[in-house]
Amino acid sequence: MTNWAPLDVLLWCILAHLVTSGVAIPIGRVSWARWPVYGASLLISGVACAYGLMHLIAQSSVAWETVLPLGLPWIGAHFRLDALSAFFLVVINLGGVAASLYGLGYGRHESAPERVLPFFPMFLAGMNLVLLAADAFTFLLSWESMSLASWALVMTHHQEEGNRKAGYVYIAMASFGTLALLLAFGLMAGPDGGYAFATMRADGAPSGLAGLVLGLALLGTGSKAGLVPLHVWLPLAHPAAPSHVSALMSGVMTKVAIYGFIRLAFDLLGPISWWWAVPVLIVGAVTAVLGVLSALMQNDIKRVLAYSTIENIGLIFVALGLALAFQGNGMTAAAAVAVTAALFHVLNHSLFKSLLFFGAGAVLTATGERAMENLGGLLNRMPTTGLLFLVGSVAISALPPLNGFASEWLMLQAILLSPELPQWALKLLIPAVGAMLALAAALAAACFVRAFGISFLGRPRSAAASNAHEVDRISIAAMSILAVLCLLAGIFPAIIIDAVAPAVQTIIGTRMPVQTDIAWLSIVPIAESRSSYNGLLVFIFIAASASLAVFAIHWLASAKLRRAPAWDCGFPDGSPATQYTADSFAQPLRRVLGGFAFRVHEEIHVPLPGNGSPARLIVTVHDLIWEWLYEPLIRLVNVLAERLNHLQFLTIRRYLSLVFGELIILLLILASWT
Amino acid sequence: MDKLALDIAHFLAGSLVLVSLMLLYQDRLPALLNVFAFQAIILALSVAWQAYVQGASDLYLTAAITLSVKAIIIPVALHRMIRRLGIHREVETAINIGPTMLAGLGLVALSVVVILRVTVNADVFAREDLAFALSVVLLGMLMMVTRRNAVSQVVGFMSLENGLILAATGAKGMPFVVEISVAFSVLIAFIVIGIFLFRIRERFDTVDLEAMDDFRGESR
Amino acid sequence: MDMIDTSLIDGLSIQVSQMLLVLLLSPLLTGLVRKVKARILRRRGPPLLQSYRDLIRLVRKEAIVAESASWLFRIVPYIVFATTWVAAALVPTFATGLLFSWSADLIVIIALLGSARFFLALAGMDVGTSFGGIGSSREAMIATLAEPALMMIVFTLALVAGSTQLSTVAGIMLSPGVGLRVSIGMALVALVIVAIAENARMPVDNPATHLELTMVHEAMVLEYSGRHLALLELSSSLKLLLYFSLIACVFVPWSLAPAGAPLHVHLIGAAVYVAKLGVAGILLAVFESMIAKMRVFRVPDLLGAAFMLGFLGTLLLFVSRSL
Amino acid sequence: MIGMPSSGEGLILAIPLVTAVILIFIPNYRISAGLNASSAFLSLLAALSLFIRTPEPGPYLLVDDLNIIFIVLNTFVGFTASVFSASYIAHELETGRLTKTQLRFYHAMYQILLFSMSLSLLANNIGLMWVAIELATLTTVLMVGIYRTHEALEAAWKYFILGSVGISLALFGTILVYMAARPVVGEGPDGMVWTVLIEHAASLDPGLLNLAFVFLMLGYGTKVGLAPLHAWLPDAHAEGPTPVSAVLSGLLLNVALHAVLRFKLLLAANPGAIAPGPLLVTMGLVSLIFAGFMMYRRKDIKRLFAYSSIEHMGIIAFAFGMGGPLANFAGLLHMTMHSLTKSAIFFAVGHIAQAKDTQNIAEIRGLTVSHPLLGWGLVVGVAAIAGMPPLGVFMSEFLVVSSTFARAPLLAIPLVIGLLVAFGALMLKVHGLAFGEPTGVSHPVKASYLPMIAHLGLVFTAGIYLPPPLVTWFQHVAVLLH
Repeated sequence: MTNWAPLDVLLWCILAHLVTSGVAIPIGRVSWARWPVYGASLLISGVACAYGLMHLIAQSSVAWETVLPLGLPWIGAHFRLDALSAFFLVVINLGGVAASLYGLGYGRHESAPERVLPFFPMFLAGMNLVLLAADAFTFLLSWESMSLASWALVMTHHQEEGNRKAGYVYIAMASFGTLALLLAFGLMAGPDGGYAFATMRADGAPSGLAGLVLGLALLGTGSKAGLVPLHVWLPLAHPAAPSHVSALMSGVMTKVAIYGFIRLAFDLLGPISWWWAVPVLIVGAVTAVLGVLSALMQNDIKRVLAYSTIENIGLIFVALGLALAFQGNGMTAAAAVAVTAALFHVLNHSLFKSLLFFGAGAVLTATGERAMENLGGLLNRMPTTGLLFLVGSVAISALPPLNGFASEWLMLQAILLSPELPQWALKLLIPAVGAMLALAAALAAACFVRAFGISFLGRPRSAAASNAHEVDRISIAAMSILAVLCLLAGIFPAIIIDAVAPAVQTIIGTRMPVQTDIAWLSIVPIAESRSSYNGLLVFIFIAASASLAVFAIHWLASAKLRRAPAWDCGFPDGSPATQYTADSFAQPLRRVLGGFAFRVHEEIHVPLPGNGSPARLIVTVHDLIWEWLYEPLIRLVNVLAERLNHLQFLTIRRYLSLVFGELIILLLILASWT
Repeated sequence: MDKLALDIAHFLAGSLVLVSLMLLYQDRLPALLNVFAFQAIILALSVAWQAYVQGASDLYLTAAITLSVKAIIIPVALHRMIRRLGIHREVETAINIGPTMLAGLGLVALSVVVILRVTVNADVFAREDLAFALSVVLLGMLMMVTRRNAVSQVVGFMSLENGLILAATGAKGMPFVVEISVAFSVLIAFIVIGIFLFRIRERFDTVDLEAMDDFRGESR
Repeated sequence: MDMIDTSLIDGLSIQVSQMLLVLLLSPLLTGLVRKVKARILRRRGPPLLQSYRDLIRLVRKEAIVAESASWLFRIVPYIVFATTWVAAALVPTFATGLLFSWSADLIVIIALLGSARFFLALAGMDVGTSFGGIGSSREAMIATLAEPALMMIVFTLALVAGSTQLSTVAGIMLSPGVGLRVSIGMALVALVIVAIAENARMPVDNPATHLELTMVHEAMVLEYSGRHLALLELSSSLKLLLYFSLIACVFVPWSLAPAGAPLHVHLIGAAVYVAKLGVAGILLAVFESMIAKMRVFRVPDLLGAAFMLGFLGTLLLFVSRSL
Repeated sequence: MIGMPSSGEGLILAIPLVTAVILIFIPNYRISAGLNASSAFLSLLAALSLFIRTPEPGPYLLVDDLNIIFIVLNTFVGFTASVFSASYIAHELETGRLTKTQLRFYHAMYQILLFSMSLSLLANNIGLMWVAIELATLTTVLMVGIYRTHEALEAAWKYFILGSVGISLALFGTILVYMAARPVVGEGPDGMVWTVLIEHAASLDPGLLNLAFVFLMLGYGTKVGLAPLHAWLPDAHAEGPTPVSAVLSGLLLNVALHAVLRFKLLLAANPGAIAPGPLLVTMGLVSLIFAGFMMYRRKDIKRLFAYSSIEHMGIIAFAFGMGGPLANFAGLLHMTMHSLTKSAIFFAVGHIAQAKDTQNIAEIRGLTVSHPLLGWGLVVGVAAIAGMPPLGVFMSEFLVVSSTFARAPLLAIPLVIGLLVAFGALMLKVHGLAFGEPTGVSHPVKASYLPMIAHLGLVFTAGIYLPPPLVTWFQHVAVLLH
């Protein structure tokens, strides 16, 4: 074992995934099938994760490469393992481990296991392959295989109309993205077909076309990652899949897309120009704000999570945009901070988003409900799940001392370095982006107060919610692992930053200063006088003061407690329907920000005094991107299809006229040819 | 090949084009069939002349086939058919005869221009022969697309094919000419039989192709 | 070794004394504001120390918890208190040589307050009453809108000071190079607006009201009683004090004792700090008495103004820096 | 005149011809179906023998690098389709859609069709090639109309008329080629022998060649199904027996394409002639985009996939039109993959239509539930034909799109739009067909899944791994094609 190259092991892992997937086809319907399948996935992902981690922390600049006689015949299938791939391998396989573990428990409730089990390992294999691929063909092949496998998973519960629509929109957008990437690679490879990444790296983008390649790469990877306005499929597709698959899609697959963007923009495209940052920053910031704002408007808990993924992807792209801006101006140290922030957030988001989707899955199994309006009071019925979901919510809301804050703090530090940029466009743009980032973070907190508060707190709004039971131990274990990791990454950010450093080094050429040597494990991105943060101390501090307060009060004063009916200003109402709902919680923000983002229209009908009929509030929310971008496109296709469809119903004579007409045209061309 | 032989060949080929234009002009089916038979006779003459000039005896066979099938058998058959169907009065046109004639003249001009432009290096005889043949082909096709009635479309198709035979016989030493003319005769026979069959089996009120494909693929 | 040891001990003692100081001073500050407001309205008002008495009385009472409340409801007060206290302990009040000041910069302090708010908003929703929900949802809106403004303020400060570390900022503000700038003034105004909104003061929220439809902060803590309520009251006092300290530290940092300064400098610093708080408290009371509470949906305009000021401040700084 | 039974190419022609004669006299459909399949298999073996010993080109027949790919592919799909046909026809006989007499006719015609296609591919004489294609057309016309329903007859009639006109135009082109060759090669049969023509290609009259190509392109292009010459194709596919649809899409279109390619080669070898590329590219793009849009409104499942064939013929024409080693390679690969995939889809569709008693898309739902193997086979097939990896079509589309964008970005835009439109249509339909709650009748079918699985397996393998000899072969031909 020891003398095996890590790359070989990883490739064997992928093969093992594929074999598992093949085995799962015949045994898919058997009741015990989830044990071998998820067990194998768990094991394989574990091994892959370990090897990725080993390569990453070995800090070696060695990149393992190999070429297999597959794929494009005269190019072969190139595979390469460098620190960047290794980092993403860790992220993805960590998600794979957690999802497989969760699947062991959650899979029991699956009504159609034969539609999940074969595709689950295939999906994992596809994502791993993307990270290792080192030529355009292998990359796109893996990329699309990943899409195809996840599409099949989205279609698991195909009996529901909504899921079929989700699958369709998903696969169409995936295909669009792949074609965009294909064009990008086509430009990079040139007419002679230099499809190997090594060739592209050596040649760079054709002169003058680098911007076009970047735009295509942004379209291609952005459609998979969920950048606005290419995100429409994401909130449909991610919730449609079984929850552990949703976790993989949201927490992990979007990261593969980010990997794709980094690989193209930072590694293959050659020297970076500062202006590339402009579109990336704008798109990222808009994505962040619109994503979380949409999340606030949702009632389906998994859809809330999906929209929140869009927000986080926006944040990561903002960080990458900053890195482009700095790198384009040769400010490598600042670029290293930005990229570190991006990669850190990649890891963090994969952890807490998987955790949250697992939690949503647990709620779904316990109550059969995804609509928050029918939940409530679950914290009393499912205390462990509730606690873990709360940890995830705090983490994703970027609150200290959990991990979400650490990475967003780094991002803000990178933003604060922007005044040193020479370009005015960037100088003015980046503060605005920073403000949008802050807005997004605050909205995220509001969003998760709402999500957690409505689903887990208050009183049960339905019988299903009041009869909920805690989920099985395996699911809890999977969530607990992620929650602990969230906490650890939050209070020891220095370790993560140092672990990520080789990856940063490979794409930026430099890295952030070593953090683990700094006293007390603080993180100091630039210099101590500028800014520093110590998650551990903050955590200890809070824990100590809270304990002190508990101790002091319980000892020195009263510890007595009495349960009584709720006070509610003296008007307690027995019906749970009088509680604040998800919609009413969002109302203030909807009114303030929804006006221009969603053209929200509220109509209130209050009956006259004496009239006993109920008052009505009618809220219409428009998805403007869908209405202004996609609906016209759909209409256009429909109109063209309708118009052209007449050509199916012509008479033979008219068809002959078409032939005749073409003949005449060609003859005319020939006659006018000199 | 002496000059006279050439002139006769040209005269015959030119007449073919003229008769093609006459075909376009007809507004009654019986007259159309008669003109077509006339065209077939001219073609047979032309083929026979080529056979004589080129000394290619197999072309006589082609001439004979043309004469027997196109000038006699098929016109007679079609005559009987239109009488049985009672559609002998009028040719149903998609575009009026006037514009069609103009279009036909345009097509002749087009073929002349095309041939003159593309065959700068070819010998004169081939060029002129080709120009006539192309004109006949195009006029035949024009007939097919401007007539609604199946019988006149068949006539159009046969006239198109006459152009092909003209071209083939004009191309000196071309093999398979006889085979080709046989193949085409079979094709035409198929078409004629097809029209008969459809009428008998499906009881179309007319042999108007438009009425026949009211189904046209998919119900809409 | 000695040097390090003494500085460590110095830092620790300053840190501990600041923690105690803010804890002790904050009820007094609240009391002062109440008193001054009452006097302006020609009432006698409660005694200055009434806040302390209230707290002690509350702590001694038994806590009543609604039947539908979960365990979260009972631990939220401690979390809110702890995070607010930690945040308040990290803002330089009378000295910059805090031992743990480098464990958090301005952004972290803001985020710590965000944590407190997050949990408080959850607590508001826990019992399952309609008023709690109102409070939480409005709080979420106000906080959301305050955040971009705060970010712009941080940006302005970071532009001037090249740092977000409060001790560094204070140090640079003291240096003669900074001078008087319009940007800093704008940032100050913006920060004051944000502080008013964040602390649920007039005109955004009325801390004294229990009129159901207008309350925000009070609605969230409506179900609390006894020691829990005491902790929450104390936390909001601490938060007010924190914002005052923050404004004082950044905009009027005079007399802040630098690290390693002798004891008397620290004492002077403390005295001046108390004086600053007093002035600020009186100003707040006067301001609150002069204006009426605005409708909830006017608040976005106010915070929008704060954001605009912050953004303008940044822009103007760019202009002045490039000249 | 043709038979040279000792050699491989002779056998390829002789086997189906002899079998056809025998089949006419066999009343038992089981025996005749078996004979049909085994004869097709023998043809495949004969075709494979060409790899071992490539015969010298004669005056009539020719085996070269270009057509051997076509021949092997043709005999292979001809064989698998005959296996599929055996189970398909059995069902048709049971349900009474076909009578035993019709079956005898059907089997004989099947062999004649194989014969004529092989002849056209093997022909070294452009006249012979023309005759063979005409024969193939007439045969398929008869097969398309075999159900004798109103719709089937109408489709056959449409096919027949349009095909006849097309074939006439092709003949005119052929005559023109001969006339261009006559001054150089001399009078007589040599002027139609392809090997002679290509040898003297550079000195042929370029003007006549140009004119000839216009006619040949329109004539054989009609057979290829390029828009706007495509009109016969959807109906012929939809109304005939499904094995015939599979053969039409998988083979006959290729045969016509082969003819077009031969003449493209001739033009490319002549320095004075117009490059045929732009014409192919334009017609390819028009077909692609047009067919893509047409698929959205399709109600008949077989017609849907017929339009998809038009789309793919468009892509192939585009690739060959672009030229260059990459695009030509992609074109050849795409053609191969399309044949295999599309026939696999038709195998699935044939059984599906039998199982559900309808070809109406709206009445077929939830196939993956009611008929898992057929349903998933269809899904995989459609994914493949839509260009999803890891299936073979993806590789060729990858090469076409990427190489086009690097060379002529503006051309790549309509190409990509067309691909997307078509993809969207196919996926839309397959979502309805394969998923959801099954509705309507659902008969059990005694299907032979082997041909479908074999094809999809090959397509899958090719998407990941192309054997080096095949690659070398394709590359060689790609260079030949310029």
